[in-house]
Amino acid sequence: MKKFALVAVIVTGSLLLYAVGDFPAFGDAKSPANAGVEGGFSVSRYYITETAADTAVPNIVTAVLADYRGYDTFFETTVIFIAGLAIFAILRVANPGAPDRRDRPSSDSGVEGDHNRVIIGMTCRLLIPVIQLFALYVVAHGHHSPGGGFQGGVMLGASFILIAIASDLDTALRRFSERRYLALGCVGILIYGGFGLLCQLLDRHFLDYGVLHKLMGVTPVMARSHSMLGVEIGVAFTVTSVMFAIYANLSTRGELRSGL
Amino acid sequence: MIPAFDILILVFLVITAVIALKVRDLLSATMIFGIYSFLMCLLWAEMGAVDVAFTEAAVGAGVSAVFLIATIYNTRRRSSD
Amino acid sequence: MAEQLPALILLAPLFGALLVGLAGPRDRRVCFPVVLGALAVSLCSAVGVLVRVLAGGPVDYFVGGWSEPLGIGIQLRVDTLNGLVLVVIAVVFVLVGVFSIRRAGEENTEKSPQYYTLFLLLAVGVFGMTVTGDAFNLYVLVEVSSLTGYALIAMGSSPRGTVAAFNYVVMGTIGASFYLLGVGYLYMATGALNMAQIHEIVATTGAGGSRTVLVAFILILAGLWTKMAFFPLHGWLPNAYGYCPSTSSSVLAPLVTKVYIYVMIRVMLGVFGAEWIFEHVGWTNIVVWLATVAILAGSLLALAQTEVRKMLCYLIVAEVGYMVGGAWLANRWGMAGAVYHIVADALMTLCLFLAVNIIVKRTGRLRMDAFDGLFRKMPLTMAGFAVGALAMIGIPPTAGFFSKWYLLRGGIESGHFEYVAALLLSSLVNAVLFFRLFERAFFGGNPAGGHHPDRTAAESGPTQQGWVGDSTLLGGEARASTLGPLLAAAALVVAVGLLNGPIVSAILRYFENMPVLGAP
Amino acid sequence: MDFLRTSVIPHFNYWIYVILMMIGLWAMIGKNNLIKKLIGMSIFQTAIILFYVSIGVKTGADIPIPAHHAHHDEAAAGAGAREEEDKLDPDAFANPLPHVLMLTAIVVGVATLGVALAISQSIHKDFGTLEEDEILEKIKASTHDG
Amino acid sequence: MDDSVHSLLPVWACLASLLAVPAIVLFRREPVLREGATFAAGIAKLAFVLAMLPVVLSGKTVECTLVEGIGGFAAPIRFRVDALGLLFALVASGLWIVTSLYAVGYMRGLREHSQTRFFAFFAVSLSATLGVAFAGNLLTLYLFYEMLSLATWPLVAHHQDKEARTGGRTYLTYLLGTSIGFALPALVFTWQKTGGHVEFDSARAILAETNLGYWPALLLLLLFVFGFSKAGLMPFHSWLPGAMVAPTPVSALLHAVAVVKVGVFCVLRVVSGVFGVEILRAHDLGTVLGWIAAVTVLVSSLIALSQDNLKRRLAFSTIGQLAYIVLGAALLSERALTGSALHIAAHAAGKITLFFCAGAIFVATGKKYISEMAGLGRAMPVTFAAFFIGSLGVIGLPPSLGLISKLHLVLGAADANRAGLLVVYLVSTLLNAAYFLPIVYQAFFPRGAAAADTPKFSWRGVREAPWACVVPLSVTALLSMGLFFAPGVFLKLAQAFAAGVTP
Amino acid sequence: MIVTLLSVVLILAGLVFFLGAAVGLVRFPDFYTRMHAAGKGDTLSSLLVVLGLAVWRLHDVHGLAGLREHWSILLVILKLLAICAFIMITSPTATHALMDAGFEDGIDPVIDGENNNALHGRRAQAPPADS
Amino acid sequence: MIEFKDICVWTGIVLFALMLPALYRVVVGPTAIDRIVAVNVIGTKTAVLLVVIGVIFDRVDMFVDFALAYALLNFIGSLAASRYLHKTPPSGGKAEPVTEIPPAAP
Repeated sequence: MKKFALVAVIVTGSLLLYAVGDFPAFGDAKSPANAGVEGGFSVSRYYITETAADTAVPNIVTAVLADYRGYDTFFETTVIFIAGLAIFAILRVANPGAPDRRDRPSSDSGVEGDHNRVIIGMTCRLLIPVIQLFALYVVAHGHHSPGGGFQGGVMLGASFILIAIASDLDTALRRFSERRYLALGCVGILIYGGFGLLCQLLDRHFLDYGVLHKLMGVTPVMARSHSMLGVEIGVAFTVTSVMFAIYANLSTRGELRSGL
Repeated sequence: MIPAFDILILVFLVITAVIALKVRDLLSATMIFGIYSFLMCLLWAEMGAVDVAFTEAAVGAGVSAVFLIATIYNTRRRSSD
Repeated sequence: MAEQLPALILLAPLFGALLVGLAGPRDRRVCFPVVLGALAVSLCSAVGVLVRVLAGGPVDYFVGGWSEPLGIGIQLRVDTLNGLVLVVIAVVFVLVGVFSIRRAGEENTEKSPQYYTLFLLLAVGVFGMTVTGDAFNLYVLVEVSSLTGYALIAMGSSPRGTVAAFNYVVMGTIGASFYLLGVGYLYMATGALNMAQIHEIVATTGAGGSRTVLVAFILILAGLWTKMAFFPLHGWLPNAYGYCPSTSSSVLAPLVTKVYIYVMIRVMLGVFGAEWIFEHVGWTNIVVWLATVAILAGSLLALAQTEVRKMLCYLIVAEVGYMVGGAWLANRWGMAGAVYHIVADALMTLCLFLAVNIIVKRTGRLRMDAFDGLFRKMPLTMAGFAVGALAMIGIPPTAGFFSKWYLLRGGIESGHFEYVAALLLSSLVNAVLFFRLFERAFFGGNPAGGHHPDRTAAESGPTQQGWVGDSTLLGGEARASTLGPLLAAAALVVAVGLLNGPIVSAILRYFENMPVLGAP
Repeated sequence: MDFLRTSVIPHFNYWIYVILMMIGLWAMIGKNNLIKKLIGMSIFQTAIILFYVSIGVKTGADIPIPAHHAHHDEAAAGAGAREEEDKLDPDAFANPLPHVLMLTAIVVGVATLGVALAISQSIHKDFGTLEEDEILEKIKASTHDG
Repeated sequence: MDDSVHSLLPVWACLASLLAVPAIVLFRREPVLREGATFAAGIAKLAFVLAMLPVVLSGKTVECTLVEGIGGFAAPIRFRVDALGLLFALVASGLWIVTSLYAVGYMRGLREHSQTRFFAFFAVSLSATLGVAFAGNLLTLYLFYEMLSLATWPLVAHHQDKEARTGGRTYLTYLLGTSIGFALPALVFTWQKTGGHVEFDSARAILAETNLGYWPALLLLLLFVFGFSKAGLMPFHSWLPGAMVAPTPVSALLHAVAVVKVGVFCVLRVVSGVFGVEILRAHDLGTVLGWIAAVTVLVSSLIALSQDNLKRRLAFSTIGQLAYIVLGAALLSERALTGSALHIAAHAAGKITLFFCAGAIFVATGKKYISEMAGLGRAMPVTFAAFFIGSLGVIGLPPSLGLISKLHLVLGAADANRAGLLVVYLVSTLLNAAYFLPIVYQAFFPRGAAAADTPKFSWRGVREAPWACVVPLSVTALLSMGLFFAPGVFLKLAQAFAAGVTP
Repeated sequence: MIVTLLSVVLILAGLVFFLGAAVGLVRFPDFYTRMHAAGKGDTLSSLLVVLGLAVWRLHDVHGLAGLREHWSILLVILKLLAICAFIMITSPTATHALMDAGFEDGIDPVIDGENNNALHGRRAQAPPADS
Repeated sequence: MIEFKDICVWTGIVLFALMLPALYRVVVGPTAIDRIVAVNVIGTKTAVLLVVIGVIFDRVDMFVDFALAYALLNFIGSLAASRYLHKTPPSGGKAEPVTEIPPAAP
C-alpha cells in the first residue's frame, strides 16, 4: 500500500509542480485573479469597489459571504447540519446496554466531590459565561470586524463542550438536551431558508434581500445589511447545535452517558 | 503580507505536519495537529485573510482537537505506524 | 410563480427535510407524507422547467438577484442537457421514496426520521449539482451529496459496510478536493467562477493556452473520475454499495455516478468548450482506450462475483465506462448516446437494485442461490428484474438497447472500433451473467430435479407443479409498497426505450452550435 | 541558482502548498492507522486552503475591511452626498473572494473529519482495532467461514 | 410503384397469440379451456393473415406504424407486409394450428410437466415470428428476432434436466451471441451509412445510393448473414442439433418452420431489401454467399447420413435445406429467388411431417434410433406412409411442393449460368434421398435380423400413436402433396416477391 | 516619545522572560521542572508583550483630552487588557490541569541528578523513555 | 528613527525563534505530556503573535477580537487532554496504558 501511495504522490506532485512555473508571482496585485484577464471584468475588483454602495457593510468578506454568494453559505450550513445528522445516524445507540465498564468510579465525578477538579471547575465556571457572551458579540459584530455566524457559532459550541469537559457530559446535556440541539439545528437553517423564501414570496429570486425593505421599512441597501445579520444568526444556531451534537456523540460513542 | 513571518510560518508548518504524522502516540499527534492549526491561523492572519484566520482559530483550537481526543478515548491510543 | 421553478426543485426537498427533522422525532407518522409531498413537488417543478426549456430555450435563475454584471452572484442554469437529467432524478427519488416506507422502518426504527432527513438532503444535493451554473457552488453541492452518501452507507449494521464507508470517505474527499483544486487553478488563470464566464475567457483570451488551465482540466477530470468510480479509481464502489442498507443502495447506485457523468459533460462543454478539449487538448484516443479498459474490467469482474449485489456494482463500473467513452468520442452521436445512457442507466440500475433488494430481503441470501425457482415464488419481482436485465443486455424494446445503439453509432462514426468491440463484448458478458440467474430462477436450483419423460412416464414422480400453475399467483410476492416502484421502474425502462426519438432529438438540440462535434 | 530566484522564491507559497498536499496525500493512502489517515486528510484539505488564500494576497495590501472613516459622516450626510466619494482602490485591499470560498472549505473539512471519526469509532466497535491490516485480516477470516 | 394500404391487420395478426397468453395463464387449472384458447388464437391469427391475402396479391403492401420515430434520429417500429412477408406468415400461422393439436396429443401422451409455461411461450414465439415476417424496417426485424430467441429458450430447455440446460445454454450462446456480436454492429453500420433510413422499400434497397467499397460491402454482408445465425449457416449451425433435446412439438414447429425459417427470411430480407440485387451483382458478392451455402449443403447432408438418432438426422437435413434457400438467394436470378421463397413453404410442409412422425414413433414405441425402427412400418402404417410422403417433399420428388421449388432453384442456377452451384443442387438431392429412403424401406421390408421377428424387433401390441398425433401428421403430409397440384397462392406470392426485387 | 520607549522596554522584558522559559523548557531534567518553567515564563512573557503593545497604542494620543474624542482607541486598549487578563487566568489553569494529569498518569519526578528516584516505590516502575 | 513597525517585525521573528525550543521539546519530548506542555506554550504565543501582526498591519482593532477569542479557546485542548489522561488508566507517560483496555464487545 505504501508503494502505491508513493507512486500516487510522485505523479500528482510532479503534475502540480509542472503548473507552478506558470503561476503569477505570489502577491502580484495584477494577477488574473486579482485584476481580471487582459484588463477584462474582474469579479473581485467589483466586490471591493461596490460593496459599500450595494450593502453598506464595511467587512467585504461578510458581504460576499452572506449576500453576493449567499447560496454557497446556505449549502455550507446544510453541510454542517448533515454532518451532525450523519454522526447521530451512525453512532447513536437507542438503548445502551451494560454501563461502560471503563467508567470506573473516577475520582473526579463532579466539581464538588473531587479535590483536584476545584481549580479547573472554578476557572471554567468563571470563563464560560464570558466565552458565550463574547461569541454572541462576534456573531453580532460580523459586519464591522472579522467574525460572523460560523465563528460565533463554533465558539458558542466550544463553550458547551467546555462545560462537558470541566464537569461531565450530563451537566452539559441538562443545559442543552439532545432533543433541543437537534431542533435548534433545524431552526437555524429554517431561519436562513426563511429569509430566502420571504424574498421569493415578494416575487424576487431566492435570497434577494433588497426586496425586504418593504417589510423593514428601510432603504433596500440597509435591508440587505439587516437581513445579512438575520442570516448570520441562523447560521450561528445551526453551527452551535451541530458542534455540541458531534462532541456529545463522539465522546460517548453514541450512548450519551459516561463519555470523556 | 509580511514576507519574514510568511517564510518562517511555512517552514514551521511543514515541520509540524511531518512530526504529527511520524509520532506514534495518537494523543501527541492530536496535540501537534493542534499546533498545525494554530500556525495555519497565524499564516492566514499574516496574509491578511482575517475572517479565515478567525474560523481556523475557532475550529482548530476549539473543536477539531477535542473531537480527535474524544475518538481516541473511545478507541485506542497506540498507533502502529 | 413559474419563474421560481428552478429554485423550487431544490427548496421543496430542503424544507421537507427540515420539517421531518423537526416534526419527525415527535411522531413518526408525519415522516412519510412529508417526504412524498416534497419529492412530488420537485418532480412537478422539474417537469415544468423541462417544458419551459423545450419551449423557450435555456432558463437562467440568478440567486440573490445579482444578474447585471455576470459572475457576481450565483447563476442556476437549466437547458435541455440537464432538464432531462433533472426529471429522471426526480422520478428515481419518488420511486425510492415509496420503496423506503417500510424498509427504513424495519432496520432501525427509532432512526427513521433521521434517515428520511438525510434522504431528502441527498435529493437537495443531487438536484443542486445538476442545476448550478457556478463552479465553486458545484463543489459545495458535491460535498452535500457526498456527506449524505457517507451517512446513508455507514448507517447500516454490517461491519464490512462501515469499513467500506470509511474508504468511500477517504476516496470521496480526495476526489472532491482535486475538483476544488482544479476550480482554484481555473480561478487563478481566469479570475472568474461562473461557468459561462470561464468558458468565454478560455475560448477568447490567451488564458486558454496556459499550462494552468491544462492542469486545471486534468485535476477536475481526476476528481470527477474518482467520484464517478471510473475504472482505475473505482475501488470504493463495489464494497460501498454492496454492503450498505438496502434502501441506501437503491437510491445511491442509480443516481450518484450518473450525476457525476452529467457534471463531467457539463464541465467539458460548458466550462472548457468542445473546441478547446477536442482540438486544443485532444486526448480522445487515450480516454476512449481507458473507457474500453473500464468496460472490459467492469464486465469481467462482475462475471467473477458470487454475491449478486456486488456483481451489479461492477456492472455500474462498466456502465460508467460506456458513458465516459461515449462522451469522449468527440462526435455528436457519442455525446447524445452518453446523455441518453445517463437517463437509461439510472432507470435500469434502479430497476435491478430494487428487485435484488426485495429478493435479498425475502430470501435472506446474498449469493446466486437466492434466485432458485424464483419465477414461481415471486413472479412479479422477477418480471421487474427480467426487464432490467434485458435492458442491461440490450434487447430492443428497452432503453438499454437504444443507448447502445447511439453509442455504437458514435463509435463507428469516430472510428474507435475498440470501443465498439468493448460495448458488444460487455453486452455478451451481461447476457451470460443474467441468464445464469434466469436459469436458476426458471428451472430451480439442482439440475437433478428435472423431469425426464422416458417411456415409463406413467409411474414417474408426480408431475411438477405448472410454472405459474397451481401455487397462488401472488402468494410469495413482496408487499405492494416495495413492488409498485419496481414495476413502475420496469415500465419506465421500456417507455424511455420506445420514446428514444423525442428524447435524443431534445438532447441533440444542445449540441447544435458545436461544429467540432461533426455535422448533424 | 537562478532557478531558485526566478521560480521558487516568487512562488514560495505554492511550493509549500504542493509539499504539504503531498504529505497529506501520502498519509491518507500510506498510513496504516485510520486516525493517522484522517490527520493526513485534514492536512491535505488545509493545503488546498493555503493555495486558495495565496491567490488573493497582494503585497502591501490591507485586510479586506476598509477603515471607513467616511462611515461615520456617511450616515449623517445621507446617500446623496456620497456620490462623488472616491471608490476604494482595489489594489489597496486583499482579494476577498478566496477568503469567502475558504470559509466554506474549512467548514466542509470539519464536517468530513467529524463523519470520518464517527465511522472510525463504529469500525472500532465492530473490529476492536483501528489498524487497516488487522481489519482486513478479520474481514478475510469472517468471509471464509461466513 | 405499388402504393400501400394502411390497416391494423398486421398488428392484430401479431397480437392474436400474445392475447392468448393471459388466457392460457388464467385457465392454467382447466387444460381443456387452456388448449381452447390456443386454438382460438391460432384460428384468429390465420384469419387475419388470410384477410391480408387479396391486398398483397393485388401488388399493394399493408403498412402501419406502432411507435413514431422522429425524423432520421430514431427508427420507428413499423409493420410493412409484402409478398415474402405474407408467404412466411401464411406458412407459420397455418402450421401453428396443426402443431397445437399435435402438441396437445404429445403432452397428454407423455403427461409432461409445466404445460402452461410451454403453451404460453409457444404463443409468444409465434407472435414474434409474425413480427419478423411483417417487419417494416431493420430495427423492427431485429427487435422481434431477439424476442423470438428469448421466447424459445424456455421451450428448448423444457425438461429442466442436465442436457436440456446445456442445450438451452448453447442455443442462447449462439443465437444471442451472434445477434449482438454481428447483427447489431451491421445494423448500426447500415444506419450510420444511410443516415438513419433503414426502411424496407420495394422500389429501392437501403444501401442503393451509398457507394460501398468491395471490402466494406463484403464485411457487412458476412456480418448480416452470420449475425442472423438462425439460418444455420455452417460455422454457426451447432445450436440446431443441440436444440433437439427439446420436446418434439417444439422441434417440429420451431425448428422446421418458425425459428430456422426466421433466420432464412432475414437473410432473404438482407439480400433483397438491404443490399439489393444490383450492388450484390456489381461487387459479385453473390458467389461468396453462394459458396458458403454450398459448403453448408454438402457438409450437412454428409453428416445427416451418419446420424443414427432420427431427430438429429432431421436436424442436419434442415440445415441443408436452409442452405438451399440461401443458395437460391445468392444466385440473384429471378427464378432462383422465386424458388427459394417457395422452398420456405415446401420445406416447412415436408419437414414438419417428418418431425411429427418422429414424435409419434417416440410416443408409441419410445424408440429414438433409426437402427431400432426396422420393421415398424407394419405396426404403424399411417405414420410411416406420412413419413414417406414428407421425405418425398424434402427430397423434391414429384408428388410434392418440394419438386416445384427445387425446379425453380435449378432453373434459376441455370439462368445465372452457375454450373458449379447447379451440380451442388443435384448432388445434394441424391444425398437427401440417400438418408431418407432407407428408413422407409427398412420400416416396411425388414431384412436380416429384423425380419426374423427377434424379441428386439417384435412389435406385437404396438399400435399407432394417439389420434391427436396421427391426424396432424397426415394432414401435413396431404398438404405437402396437395400443394404440388395446386401451388396457387404460394407460387403467386413467390413470383410477386421475385419480380419486385430483381430489376 | 516616552510611550514608545516604555513599550519597547516592556516588549524586551517580555522577550527576555520568554527566552528564560524556552531555555528552561529545553534544559530541565524532568517533566515537572519543565512544566514549572513553561507555565510561569510563558504567561508572564505574553503578558508583558501585550502590555507593551497596549502602551504603544497610546502613542498618537496627546494627553487625557485626546483620549476623550478617540474613544475607539480606548476600546482597543481595554480589549488588549482583557487579553492580558484572560491569559492570566487560562494559562496557569491549563498548566495546573496538565501537571495534575501528569502526576495522576504516573510520571515520577527525578529526585536527584543520577535519575535513581528514591520515591520509595510508591510507583513501581520507572518512567521508561518513550519508544 | 526606526519605525515601530520594524520593532514589531523583529519581535515577531524573535518570538518565532524562541518557539524553536518548544518545537524541539515537541519532537523529543520523552512523554506525551511534555509534548502537550510544549503545545500549550506555542498556543499562548500564537495569541501574542496575532496582536503583533495586528500592529504591523496597523489595524489592531480588527485583530484584537480574535486574538481574544484565541486566548479563550486555547486552553480547551489542554483541558481535554488532561481529562483524557484522568479517565484512562495510568500509563506512566508512555502511549500504551499499563492495563490493556479490552475492546468493546464486538
